[in-house]
Amino acid sequence: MTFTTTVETLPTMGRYNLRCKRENTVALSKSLGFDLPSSIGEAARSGTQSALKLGPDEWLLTCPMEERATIRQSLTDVYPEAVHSLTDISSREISIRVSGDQAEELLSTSCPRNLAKLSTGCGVRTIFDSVQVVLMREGDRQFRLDVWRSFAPHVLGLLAVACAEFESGL
Amino acid sequence: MSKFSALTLLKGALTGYKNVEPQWPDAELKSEYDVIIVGAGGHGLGAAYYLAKEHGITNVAVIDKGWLGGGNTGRNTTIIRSNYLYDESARLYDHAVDLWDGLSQELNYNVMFSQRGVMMLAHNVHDVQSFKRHIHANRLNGVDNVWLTPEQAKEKCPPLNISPTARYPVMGAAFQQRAGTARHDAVAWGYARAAAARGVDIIQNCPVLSIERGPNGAVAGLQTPRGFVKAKKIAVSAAGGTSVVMDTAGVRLPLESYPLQALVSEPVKPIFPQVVMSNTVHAYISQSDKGELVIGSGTDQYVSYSQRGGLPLIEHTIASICEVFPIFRRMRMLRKWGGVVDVTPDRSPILGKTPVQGLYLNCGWGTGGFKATPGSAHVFAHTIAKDEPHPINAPFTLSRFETGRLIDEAAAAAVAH
Amino acid sequence: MLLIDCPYCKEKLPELEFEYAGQAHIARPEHPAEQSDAEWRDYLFIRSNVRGDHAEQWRHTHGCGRYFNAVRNTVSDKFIATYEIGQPRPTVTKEGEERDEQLES
Amino acid sequence: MNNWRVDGKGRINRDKRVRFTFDGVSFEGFEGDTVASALLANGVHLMGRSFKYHRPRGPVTAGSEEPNALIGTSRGGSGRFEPNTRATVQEIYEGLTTVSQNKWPSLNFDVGAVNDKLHKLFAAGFYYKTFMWPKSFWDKVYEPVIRASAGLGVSPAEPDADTYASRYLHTDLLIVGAGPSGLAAALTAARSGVDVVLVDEHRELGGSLLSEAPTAIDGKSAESWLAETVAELNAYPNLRVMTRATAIGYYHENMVGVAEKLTDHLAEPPATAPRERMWRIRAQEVILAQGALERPLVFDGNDRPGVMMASAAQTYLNRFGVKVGNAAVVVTSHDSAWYAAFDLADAGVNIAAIVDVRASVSEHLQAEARKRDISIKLEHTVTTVLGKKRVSRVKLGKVSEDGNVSGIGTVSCDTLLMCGGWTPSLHLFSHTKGSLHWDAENEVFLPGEKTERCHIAGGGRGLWSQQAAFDDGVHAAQQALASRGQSAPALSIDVDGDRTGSGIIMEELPSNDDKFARRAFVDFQNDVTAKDIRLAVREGMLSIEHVKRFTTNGMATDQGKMSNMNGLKIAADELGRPAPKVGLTTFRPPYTPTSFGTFAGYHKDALFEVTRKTNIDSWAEENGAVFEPVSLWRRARYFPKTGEGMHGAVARECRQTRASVGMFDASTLGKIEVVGPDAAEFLNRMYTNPWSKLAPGRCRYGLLLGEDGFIRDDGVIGRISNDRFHVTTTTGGAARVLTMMEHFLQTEWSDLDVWLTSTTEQWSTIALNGPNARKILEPFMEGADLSAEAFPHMALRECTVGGFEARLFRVSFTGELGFEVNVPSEHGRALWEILYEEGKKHDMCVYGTETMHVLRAEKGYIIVGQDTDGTVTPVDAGLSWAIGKKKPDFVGKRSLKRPDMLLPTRKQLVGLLTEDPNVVLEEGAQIVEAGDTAIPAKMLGHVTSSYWSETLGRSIAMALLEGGFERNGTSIDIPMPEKTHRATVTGTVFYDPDGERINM
Ligand SMILES: Cc1cc2nc3c(=O)[nH]c(=O)nc-3n(C[C@H](O)[C@H](O)[C@H](O)COP(=O)(O)OP(=O)(O)OC[C@H]3O[C@@H](n4cnc5c(N)ncnc54)[C@H](O)[C@@H]3O)c2cc1C
Ligand SMILES: NC(=O)c1ccc[n+]([C@@H]2O[C@H](COP(=O)([O-])OP(=O)(O)OC[C@H]3O[C@@H](n4cnc5c(N)ncnc54)[C@H](O)[C@@H]3O)[C@@H](O)[C@H]2O)c1
Ligand SMILES: Cc1cc2nc3c(=O)[nH]c(=O)nc-3n(C[C@H](O)[C@H](O)[C@H](O)COP(=O)(O)O)c2cc1C
Ligand SMILES: [Zn+2]
Repeated sequence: MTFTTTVETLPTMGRYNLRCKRENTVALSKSLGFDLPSSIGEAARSGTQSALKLGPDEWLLTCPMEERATIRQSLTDVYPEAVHSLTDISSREISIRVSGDQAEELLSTSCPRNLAKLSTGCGVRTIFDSVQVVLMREGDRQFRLDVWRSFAPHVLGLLAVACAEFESGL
Repeated sequence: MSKFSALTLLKGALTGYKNVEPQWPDAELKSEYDVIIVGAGGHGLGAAYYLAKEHGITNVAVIDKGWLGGGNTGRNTTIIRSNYLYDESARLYDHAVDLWDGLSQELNYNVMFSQRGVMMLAHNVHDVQSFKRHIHANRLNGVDNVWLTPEQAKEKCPPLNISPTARYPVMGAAFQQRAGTARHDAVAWGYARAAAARGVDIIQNCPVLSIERGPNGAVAGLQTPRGFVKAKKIAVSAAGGTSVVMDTAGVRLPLESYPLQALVSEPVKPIFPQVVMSNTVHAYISQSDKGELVIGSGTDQYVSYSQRGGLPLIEHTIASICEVFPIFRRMRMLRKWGGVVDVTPDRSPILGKTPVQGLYLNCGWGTGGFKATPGSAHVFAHTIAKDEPHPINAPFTLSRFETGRLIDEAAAAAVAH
Repeated sequence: MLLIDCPYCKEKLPELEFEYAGQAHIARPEHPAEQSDAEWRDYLFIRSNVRGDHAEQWRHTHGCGRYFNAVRNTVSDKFIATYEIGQPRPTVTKEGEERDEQLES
Repeated sequence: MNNWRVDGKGRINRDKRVRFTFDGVSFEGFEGDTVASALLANGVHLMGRSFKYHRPRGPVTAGSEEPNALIGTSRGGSGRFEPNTRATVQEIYEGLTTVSQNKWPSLNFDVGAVNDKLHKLFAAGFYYKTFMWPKSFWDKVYEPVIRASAGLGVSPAEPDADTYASRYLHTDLLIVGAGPSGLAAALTAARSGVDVVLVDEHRELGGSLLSEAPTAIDGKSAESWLAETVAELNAYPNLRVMTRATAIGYYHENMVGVAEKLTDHLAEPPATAPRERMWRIRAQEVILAQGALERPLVFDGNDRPGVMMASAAQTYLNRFGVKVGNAAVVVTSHDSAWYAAFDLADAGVNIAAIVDVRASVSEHLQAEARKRDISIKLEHTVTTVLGKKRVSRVKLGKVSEDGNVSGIGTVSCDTLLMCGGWTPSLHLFSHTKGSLHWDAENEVFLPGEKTERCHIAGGGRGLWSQQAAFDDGVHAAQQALASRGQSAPALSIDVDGDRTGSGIIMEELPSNDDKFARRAFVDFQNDVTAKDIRLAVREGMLSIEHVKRFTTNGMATDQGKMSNMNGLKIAADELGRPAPKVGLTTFRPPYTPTSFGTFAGYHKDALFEVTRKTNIDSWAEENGAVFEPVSLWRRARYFPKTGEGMHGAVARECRQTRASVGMFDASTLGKIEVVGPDAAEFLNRMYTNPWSKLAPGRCRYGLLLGEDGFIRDDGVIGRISNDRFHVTTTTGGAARVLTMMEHFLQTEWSDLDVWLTSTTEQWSTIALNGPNARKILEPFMEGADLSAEAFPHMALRECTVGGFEARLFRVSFTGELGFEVNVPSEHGRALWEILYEEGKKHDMCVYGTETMHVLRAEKGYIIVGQDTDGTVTPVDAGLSWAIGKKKPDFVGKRSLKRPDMLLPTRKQLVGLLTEDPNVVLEEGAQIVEAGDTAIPAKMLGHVTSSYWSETLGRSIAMALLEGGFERNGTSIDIPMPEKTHRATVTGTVFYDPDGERINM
């Protein structure tokens, strides 16, 4: 099989870490305009915005950079009734997209999770080599990794070596 | 017991070894002893030997649940050094090095104590500061330990990678020449043979099930599958099983038992002489007299008695060794194994009396007690015989965890072994 | 490499995502100032270190981030149960202690 | 080519000739040959020398269990030499060079062989009993000699030129071994649709099918059945086949490590191909179909080149088309060697005799032998082997009922084939701590209780025929599927012409020669003889573990594959105990020796470990910074101008900062966003300081202890709003602090409404320090007032700087007027460059960590981890002021009341001024009472920080000193090897003690 899988770094996107207790998710969902997903690993989307549930009280909200203020405003408004933590982490991370026929296998060079179990549209926090990443399956053959900025070169370096390995055909 | 020498060896060879005798008899468990030592590792067997030799106490049994020397004594990477920071530790470990030197002759058993030197690599400014602190403290304590520049380190140990562009460049090293290694099994066997020759009973395959206390609270004896044995004094030296045994005497300990793994490569001709340790990249290495590279690192992350350990740590350890010694990437791992080490909160041993009359404790050596074997055994025997600690082990009390008087070598430097 | 069932993620996941965090069910004393030195030592340092079923904490660090409790056999390394922080230790029937590999018959 | 190849036999590619060298001599073989098969095809048997006695040795097996034929290999070029490679495994390729080992000057004439003459001296454990006198000889004479004579090959001398890889793989079923049982299991499972991975260490699937003379399977020749099966298997999308892939270890929860060799058989590997890959396979179910290993017989001279396992000879014949000799004697205690004899006889080898120690052997075998004119010697034994570098004759003896042996003369031969029965391969099963049970009838250990979800099939369960192996493989697959709640259709594979057999197990072949004079080897490589094992027992080594360690039996590179069972039998015999009571030593990973590179995988050089860099790091690199590693980060240490060393650069950076302004990349500082209504309460509980009253827009120094009362971390904490704090930590402490906070929050204080988010990498942090700091910032503040009144020391605000959203702190770690600007990370460098341009107007410098250290030390600010070490309390560090006096509790508070924490003699942090202002003390130097010169010394403490202070024109230092506060103003000594320095104890603030500059 010729190797056509690609690794690219994506432009900055808006990212918030959202935390709250379960009883407040309803209020927060209402102000966001869409339901926060309720199982870890699940994502919900509305237009250009999405929320991925990473932990029992934790979501990763993403949006275009310019929509950050809207999200922030709507959640600030609801804070008195539904306390929560909203923290901008847009710049904390860099997104890497891996796409192509062997995307899954390429990631399995350093990711101990069983990636076959990660369905399209879902995402989890996991580990890639020694680096914590948020890994989302964007499509059958497409993944996105959100990596803390200073760890990204290591992840990209490993992926580059792995690509060369795949290209060798062995 | 006949003496080992080149001559007896020759005689044996010529007579077809007709005269060989057991190095230690397979003793029957008696019903009562003056002292019972739980655990036939180097420390326990050594204590029995010194009890007999220095204190004339020979009605002694050393009881082990398995084969003697089969605990950590039989599975450690054999690094011996005494360049510890604190006075208390330096005194204890240096006492051991003094005894190591001459132990073969004393025991009439070649324990192959080899003062090939231990080199500890510094990879960042913090390491440099910390190692220099050790060096100066050691010098003022009369313990040899000197600073080497990267070039000096390379001169002593040619395969070392001192490239300044390495991920962890070598910024220098602390070097103790009197430090080195010894043949682990021979230490247990040598002490066993010498202790048995002085009348000590060595009982193998006999797990100590519980320590029993009399009405006055003092020890009365212990329970084994072979029955109850009375004892005036009981000394526990049961690394990897200390908490379990002591619990039966009602003494709860500040210990946690972790798997510690080690591995060897296939044997090759001598390639470097020293022991080289790098705490920052997490690995250490030496080459045994048989030629294999002996490699170890830190404990696995979770408590366990399984002597198993996982693959990730091994992978990391080997990657680390290959960073420091890139020429070894094409060497092969022959075998890996695990031990169970009892770790104290301050990474220093507990060596002395306990709240129970007649019960003595030697434990908590964690990842680094082989080096202490003769010294620790020697002062432990003193403590048992006199019912009071030797000045050298006096600071290593159990009560320090209550007062806060810790001997925190780890906090001071994060250096293992 | 162990596989650990995270009670929050409800999935068995590789050990590499987790960190061991010591014995479980050691509550921080309500009023530390009133503790004797010996009681405080017990809280700080004394551990059961059992050979057998051990209640311990783990954190799904590279996952949901939660600390949770587990009962694991320290001889076989097998997990017997994992449960959320705050829940009592479950009563589990012992799977039978593993044989001690150093024992010789 | 030569007369050792047999036409029409073997699976080598006769169309492709391959040249390689051995000890400098060029040889030819075929594609598909191993070094051993190719050398044997050239009539070469002598391939190595043993460890201790340097006895000449040839290959005894045809597989990875080979103890003798170990060679050095290389494909040429630097960094590609490898020692101790099994010639029986290494495939040949054009250009391969190989060398023999452990000999001098040559394999043929090896001086070390004198050891063999002295063998009586070198009995097991001899070195424990001698080399002790004179004591001084140990270091200089004995040990160097012992060392030099140990070891097998030589270590590589150059860094490895190749790369290595790794992969995780998850599957429903992993099958280890592709012999008949593994193949049958794979077929069964693959047809049922589950995910299957099938691995085998050989280059081809087939296992023993490749070696045995053809049977008919399902009506086809075994060869075509195998070809069809392999094709079928390769066609399943749900099945992955891996060859040259060895399962090396069976770890927790059905994780099996598989080391796959990728290029060591290729003449020209693709440029970017890794040499080997470590697969970490996590399987729901595992089938171990590893087969069985043939056991050698133990008799005098059983190690001579030309003495070989019968099955190995069969393999060389059937798989490689090589006959290992012209005239062979077969000695056996098992039927299987008879079949080997028949195969060889049919290929034209003269089988001089089959010597079987048993009294009766099936009529069928005897008839087959007679058909081939083979002389049958039942109840006979081989008593010795003659010939040094190659078998020339063997002495036979007749065994009488009482075990007495009477010699019947010698037989000439060039080959002696032996078979002592078969040992089921249970290595991987043993890694799982699965128990073994003793099958008394067949005298083998078989799998007992399991601890993992695994199934053993075929030879591993002591099954000896192809039919049984096929059936068992099907059965194992069905069981594996059943435990997943699935079923698999039955599959029947019918074997015609199957060979079954049985045998007995001998500890040593009977002989009348003195037991202690025989050279009957048990562990070939380590030169352990039966005598050594018997002696060890007599010396009191009653445990098999002691026997192993005393004799080194089983510790060679085959890890006892050849020797364990024979060692056990002999020890049991000597002990007078049954074998199961003696027990086996533990099998440990790896199954076969595995390169370090394979374990290390991608972790090499730059990828060995993460190197974290800030957004500004690239600027520093372009501007000539010298870096230092700090935890995972690399940080700019100083910025030398042309001709400057570190000290010059640091002195200048200090001068410029104090005189005007300096700029510093502080981005690596840890940052944690603490948010929620209970944020202040949470910080109250964590930190020593009080937080409730800190107003939004203000910040405060925070001190964090461990529960043991010792300092763990510190940093400035700013209150952004009522419910939101911006916490900073030390660079190295960031992860630790967040973990500690989460631990307390989640496990102790889950009642608090507060959440923590790491923001270390959200922000780039630029610190501006110096009297002109304000001037640098002001132009970019869009009118925001930075005056001391509007924005005093320890104030913070959210604003924009240079158009970037920012959090601006007025803080100082230098004692000068200071600001720290936090902007989103990706803008760090852009802002840095803007400010750098502005700085040019004000003689601004950029400085690194070294200058930062000096400047803070001049002010007596501590660095956690340098001035404290995990044994220092806030009081010790002179930070009592940071403890909220009214707080009922905080982490670590109780510990501060423990008796030892209250002693006045604790080590306390002080300043030191040397008598000679030009002496810069060494960090780590120890302190004693003035005038004390004793050794061992009474040490009072040590120097924690020490610098040349350009500002003060003299050296300064900080130290942890016993009773230090009380000693203020007194003298102490710092004894160094070359000279003792005297110093005066002072406070820790050396510069601007009133703190005026900070408020400018
Ligand atoms: C992989 C590894 C590497 C190491 N490397 C080094 C090193 O390089 N340098 C160094 O100095 N130290 C090292 N150590 C530590 C060192 O091995 C130990 O500290 C030391 O050997 C302890 O000796 P011991 O005699 O106290 O205990 P052990 O040798 O462990 O003996 C304790 C004995 O107690 C027995 N026992 C336990 N429970 C019972 C019971 N209930 N009844 C009867 N008997 C019982 C055990 O069977 C055992 O034989 C290492 C340890 C390991 C595991
Ligand atoms: N003639 C006899 O009396 C006799 C005796 C014993 C065995 N046998 C034959 O042995 C066969 C038994 O079949 P089987 O399938 O059980 O065994 P097998 O020996 O045919 O196959 C086992 C395969 O597993 C591989 N293997 C072993 N360990 C491995 C590891 N760790 N990693 C990767 N691969 C590994 C081996 O190299 C081999 O290819 C039968 O065909 C039987 O006839 C015959
Ligand atoms: C210093 C040292 C060197 C060793 N060298 C070898 C060796 O050359 N070959 C070998 O097979 N095992 C070697 N071992 C490992 C032992 O075989 C064994 O694994 C170890 O003692 C633990 O015992 P266990 O594996 O039986 O549990 C060595 C062990 C030590 C401590
Ligand atoms: Zn989880």
